Amino acid sequence: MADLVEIKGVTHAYRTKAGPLPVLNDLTISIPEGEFCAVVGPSGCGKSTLTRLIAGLMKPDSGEVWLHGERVKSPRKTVGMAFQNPVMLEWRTILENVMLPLEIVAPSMPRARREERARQLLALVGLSGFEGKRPSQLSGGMRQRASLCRAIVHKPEVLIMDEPFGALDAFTREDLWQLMHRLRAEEPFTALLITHDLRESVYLADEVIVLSDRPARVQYRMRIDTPSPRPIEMLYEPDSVARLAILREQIEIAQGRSGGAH
Amino acid sequence: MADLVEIKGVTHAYRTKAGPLPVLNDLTISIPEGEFCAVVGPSGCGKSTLTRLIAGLMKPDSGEVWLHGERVKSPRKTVGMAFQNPVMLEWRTILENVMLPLEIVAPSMPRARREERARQLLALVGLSGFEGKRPSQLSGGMRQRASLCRAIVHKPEVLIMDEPFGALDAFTREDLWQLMHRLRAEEPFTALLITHDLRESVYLADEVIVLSDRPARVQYRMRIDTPSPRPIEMLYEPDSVARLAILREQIEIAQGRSGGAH
Amino acid sequence: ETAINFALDWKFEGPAAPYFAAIDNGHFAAEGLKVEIQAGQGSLDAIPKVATGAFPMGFADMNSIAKFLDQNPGAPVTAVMMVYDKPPAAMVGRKSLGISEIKDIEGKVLGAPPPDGAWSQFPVFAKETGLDMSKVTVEPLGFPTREPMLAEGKVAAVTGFSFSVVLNLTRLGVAEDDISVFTMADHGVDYYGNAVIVNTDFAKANPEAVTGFIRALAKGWKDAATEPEKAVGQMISRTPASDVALETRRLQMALEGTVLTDWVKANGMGNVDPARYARSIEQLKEIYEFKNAPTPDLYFTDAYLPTDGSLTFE
Amino acid sequence: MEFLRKAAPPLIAIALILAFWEWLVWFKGWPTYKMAAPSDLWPAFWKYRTLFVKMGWETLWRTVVGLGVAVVFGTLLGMIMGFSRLMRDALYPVLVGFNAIPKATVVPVIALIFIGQHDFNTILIAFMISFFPIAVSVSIGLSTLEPEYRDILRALGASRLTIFWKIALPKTLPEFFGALKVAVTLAFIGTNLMEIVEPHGRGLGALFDSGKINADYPLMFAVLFALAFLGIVLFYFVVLLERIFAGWADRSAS
Amino acid sequence: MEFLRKAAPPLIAIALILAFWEWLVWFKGWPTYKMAAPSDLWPAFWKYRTLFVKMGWETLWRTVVGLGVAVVFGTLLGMIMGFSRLMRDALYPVLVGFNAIPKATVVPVIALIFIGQHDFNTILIAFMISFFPIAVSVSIGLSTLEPEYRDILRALGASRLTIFWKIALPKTLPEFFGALKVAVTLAFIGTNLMEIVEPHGRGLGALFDSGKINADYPLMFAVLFALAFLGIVLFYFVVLLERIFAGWADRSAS
Ligand SMILES: Nc1ncnc2c1ncn2[C@@H]1O[C@H](COP(=O)(O)OP(=O)(O)OP(=O)(O)O)[C@@H](O)[C@H]1O
Ligand SMILES: Nc1ncnc2c1ncn2[C@@H]1O[C@H](COP(=O)(O)OP(=O)(O)OP(=O)(O)O)[C@@H](O)[C@H]1O
Ligand SMILES: [Mg+2]
Ligand SMILES: [Mg+2]
Repeated sequence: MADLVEIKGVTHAYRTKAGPLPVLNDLTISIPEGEFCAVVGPSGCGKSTLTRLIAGLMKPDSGEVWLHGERVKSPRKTVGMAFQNPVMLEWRTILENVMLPLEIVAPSMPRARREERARQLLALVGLSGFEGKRPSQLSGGMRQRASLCRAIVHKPEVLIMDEPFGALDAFTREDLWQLMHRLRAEEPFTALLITHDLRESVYLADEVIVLSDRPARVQYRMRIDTPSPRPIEMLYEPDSVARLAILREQIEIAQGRSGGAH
Repeated sequence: MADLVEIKGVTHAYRTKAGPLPVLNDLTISIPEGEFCAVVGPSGCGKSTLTRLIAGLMKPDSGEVWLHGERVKSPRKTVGMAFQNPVMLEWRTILENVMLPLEIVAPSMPRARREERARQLLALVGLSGFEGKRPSQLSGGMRQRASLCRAIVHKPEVLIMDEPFGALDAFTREDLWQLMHRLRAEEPFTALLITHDLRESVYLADEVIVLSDRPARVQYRMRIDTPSPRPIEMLYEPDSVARLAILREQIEIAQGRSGGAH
Repeated sequence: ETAINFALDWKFEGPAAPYFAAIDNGHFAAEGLKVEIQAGQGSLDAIPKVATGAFPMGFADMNSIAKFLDQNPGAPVTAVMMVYDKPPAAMVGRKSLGISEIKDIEGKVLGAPPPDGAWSQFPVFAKETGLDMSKVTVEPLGFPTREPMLAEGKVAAVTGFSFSVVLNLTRLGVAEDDISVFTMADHGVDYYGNAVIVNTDFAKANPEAVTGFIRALAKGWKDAATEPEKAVGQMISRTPASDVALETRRLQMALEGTVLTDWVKANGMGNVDPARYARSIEQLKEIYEFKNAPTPDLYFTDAYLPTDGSLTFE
Repeated sequence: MEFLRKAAPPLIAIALILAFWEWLVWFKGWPTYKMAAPSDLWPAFWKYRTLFVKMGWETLWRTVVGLGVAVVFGTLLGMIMGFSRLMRDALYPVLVGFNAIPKATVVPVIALIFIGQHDFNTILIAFMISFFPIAVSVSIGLSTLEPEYRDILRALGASRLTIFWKIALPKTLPEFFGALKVAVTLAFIGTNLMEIVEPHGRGLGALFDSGKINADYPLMFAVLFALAFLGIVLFYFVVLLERIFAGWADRSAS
Repeated sequence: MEFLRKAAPPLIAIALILAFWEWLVWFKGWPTYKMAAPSDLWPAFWKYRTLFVKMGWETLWRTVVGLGVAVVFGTLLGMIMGFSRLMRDALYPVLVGFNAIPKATVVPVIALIFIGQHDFNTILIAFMISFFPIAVSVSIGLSTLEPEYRDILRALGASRLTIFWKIALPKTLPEFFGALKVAVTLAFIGTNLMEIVEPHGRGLGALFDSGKINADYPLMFAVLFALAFLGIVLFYFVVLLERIFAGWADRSAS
């Protein structure tokens, strides 16, 4: 059987005033069902573009994106997205924000059941008691947690996250990493995570993919077979430290610098 | 001789509608000339308050702040500040932004000399060629570098930094860490750095201070004697990994959680 | 029953009382007319309203009709009943400011609102009275400031309708015997004043209605002449914040100086004196450059005037 | 108590201004036809109190209806300009020009075209004078909508209409209310303009006019006061609506 | 080329509107005294071209002077309200009320108080009608100044005045220009209001009036066009100033 997400030889360029800007170059990635894939790469290499292609928000110039055995041509209900900016709708309460995808995807579901589902997820991420609050009354970390709930409330087949923890402080970030593992245990999903933080990728992913600078190709893959959930101490183990050092080196190559100290 | 920065038994509370909110509780810290001190602590414990007290932007309820043997009662020209938000003046070019403190502190200095000084600093942080650009044309990391230049352009005796790297991605952050060491080598300064990132504190500071939760007291101190400049690989050495584990535990105690995994 | 929307030249002031007298005393109803009166904003305001056909009838200045028909040849509008036989256009000065004679304005300041009807006739007035306009300083000013400026002595005289200016001046505390009025009609200006106008298409279709309207309105004027206070009272019920005494005075001044002239007493109201009418068109040429040759017959017609003697005053 | 604390500064300011005005008129010895003092106004208010209520209501309802039309039309126009850059480029200068034509000159033209339809004319002017800020703010609100907001729903396959209702419209509400605060005053001014320039005997403008005809200067000033008062009421009514429907945008509270 | 691409949409839009208007007048068979068609206007423009230039200039300079006064006064008032919360609470409702008084009613009063001083009166009305948005925007700009911005300079011991000049003032420029775009149109309307309601024979308003007196309807419509044109010119002049002095705030470029 084919993998859940398949990106086959995707090439894409933006049409800008200064001429076409090639962003993705014959990119091939596939993620089996239930796996967690992290993508790292230099800033501006095309990572966000990749997420938009998978979500069907854009069409690639050439190559194909397949989701669950179907070719992606337009947005589909089976995807959940979370961005670096949690993009909460400020005029809705947290609960209403989390319920939003259900209103689109399952308009016939009774409101009580939608609410139940949203409350249950909010409890899972430790936001019980904040359901009725407005996003502006929550801290950045809390908003991001709510945004993750919104991304998975409609049980998407794939969860796409574009630097969801980028703007958070180190402690909150680690909290949310642990939350990701707990969520995977509660309701398994397939995930693609874009990140700048190598520790994040090592702690969370089953496979880490390093992209080259623009136009992005796959430059390096690393499998991490430690089963989920993982203890946060894992990051301080020699094994992880070694992995981090390798990824660092790969990133520096991707960024076009010589490896090693400078 | 007394230390350059001396905070002696400082206690402070904010007057809020709901009554006084004690923030600092009999805090005593001193930083010898030329030393780099990092302060970590739970969110909202009073770290930013501390920086405002040292800068003379606020007066403590009780206790004293001394700078270079003089009691601080109002803002003084010998302090440089950098915030999490680089707070660039968008209507000025990068060069003009960096020159701003000189306009206040040394109004009689000829413009040519101010410019020379600013250019020289910008070159040091790798921003040559960007002097005439507007802040909005630069990336977050570049803006933060310029903000650091602005904080030290008037050769302050003390550099106070409140989470200056908080909003940056991991790679840029590490770049700037290395830059800090280079700056110290070029023009030595005394520094107080507020941070949420333990690795940052270990890599940069000669002394790391962990504050307790609000009202903040000093809960733990750690000296790090590795001489500056330090290679970034230092962070992956077992010594640093051990230090990080200790600091982690202290922070968790400060946050009121039990130490260890959860 | 024919409905007639009537476009007045001005607001509901004393001289408008006869319309309301005619309504409330049943004169229009007797002619089978249902009349509604609309306020206007100047002597020429009603002309386009009637020409477009939105109002079948209205009240406007003769000179303005001539100009309008010259600019818009063939527009379906004409005057059918002269009311202001002796237009109230005047120069009003103050004796205490040295204006006892017309000539006294030479060397002094004359205040004139540019869109004022009286001011537009001034060149003819000056010519007929031999004024040397090069010696008169003209100060353009706005209507609301005209009388206050004269009251404060900032100008020595102003142009305007005699009854408005005099009444406003006395309101501002100027003694009535200090005011000198020089009505242009008394000094060689032959212009006619405001007349009832009709949309000619409407008039052709409803000639009896027009005649009936004229007859009823004349009755209204007669009622107003005999019982001015009652007529004003009937008008005031439509503009609650008005002052009965003031408006009655205004109506009386209009009656005495403008409507019930000797010629009207002799010949009845509504018609024009052909010789004077011809002269007035000649005078108009002096202040207005006609695009086409003037056609006085198109500006006024007596075809709709009732011939049953209802226009005569005894 | 809380309310008192909030209401005190403006009330004191108004009292001070009135006192200064009274003093100025007294000091300069101005007659009422030049400038009436506040103390001259009470008799006028009292004498015409029923008229003030009646005329005030006339002015009010036409203003509100005109504003309502402006809201609908302005929002539609704003949507067109907000969603299409071409339409924005094309229509913006036209609207600026239209807006720059003093409505005092348009009033007679309108009155001529729709003769005798006073309610309609008045409402039309109130509408014409007030739709511009609404259209501009809605178009800016929509055109500056961050793509991420749209993408949340787009990624789920939502239709354009759904996106408009669930995201674009509520997101634009704060800008919309900002413009509405300007528009309500403009509509009010428009109503009065019609009432004064093209008198039809209704509304506070007509009361002002009759004060003018009768040289009743205290009445004229009293009407100006009534207008200011009504203007304040209308404005703060919109502020109230804003609190209710776009209160979430008020950061000062959180 | 670039310019052409930018100018095309509004020009085409204007052409379409004119064409529709011409068609409408033709189709309805309206006489010029009801509604003049665009084609009727050229003769009027040509015949009175010197008057248009002269009167246009009269209107223009009074508008600009009035706006200048509004800028100075509005900025000062905005500073007072921006720096003091008490003053803001006290003055805001007063200003709202003042702003809601239709200026058409204020014109005669002003003309009475400053009798005969036409330039002064006209400028005063242009000023009174346009200072409000400037004061409000400056006060909002100043009161929402982030404390960090102030602290950069405060930490160096800079004086309040220095902070105002180096930080608060430039930071408020974008809001200021936003308001100026509204104010310039208002000032223009104010000038014309004075010229029309209180005629003193100067400016485009007077030309409109003389068209009215002489039943020259094409001239009246031509003046409306000239007003719209001048309004557009003034508006885009402010846009130009904004580009120059607050261009840094335009994110769309970067
Ligand atoms: N709509 C667009 N039109 C033109 N160029 C674009 C567009 N969106 C992105 N780009 C450019 O394409 C390149 C890749 O953009 P993308 O956002 O995918 O990068 P990224 O890897 O997500 O970067 P980052 O790490 O900074 O988020 C960048 O150089 C960007 O400037
Ligand atoms: N001006 C103020 N008035 C009242 N309370 C304040 C004020 N400034 C800060 N506080 C409160 O004082 C406490 C300490 O604030 P401070 O900003 O010093 O914390 P911090 O340690 O810098 O937090 P963070 O890590 O989130 O930046 C917080 O609870 C905050 O809500
Ligand atoms: Mg990205
Ligand atoms: Mg802080």
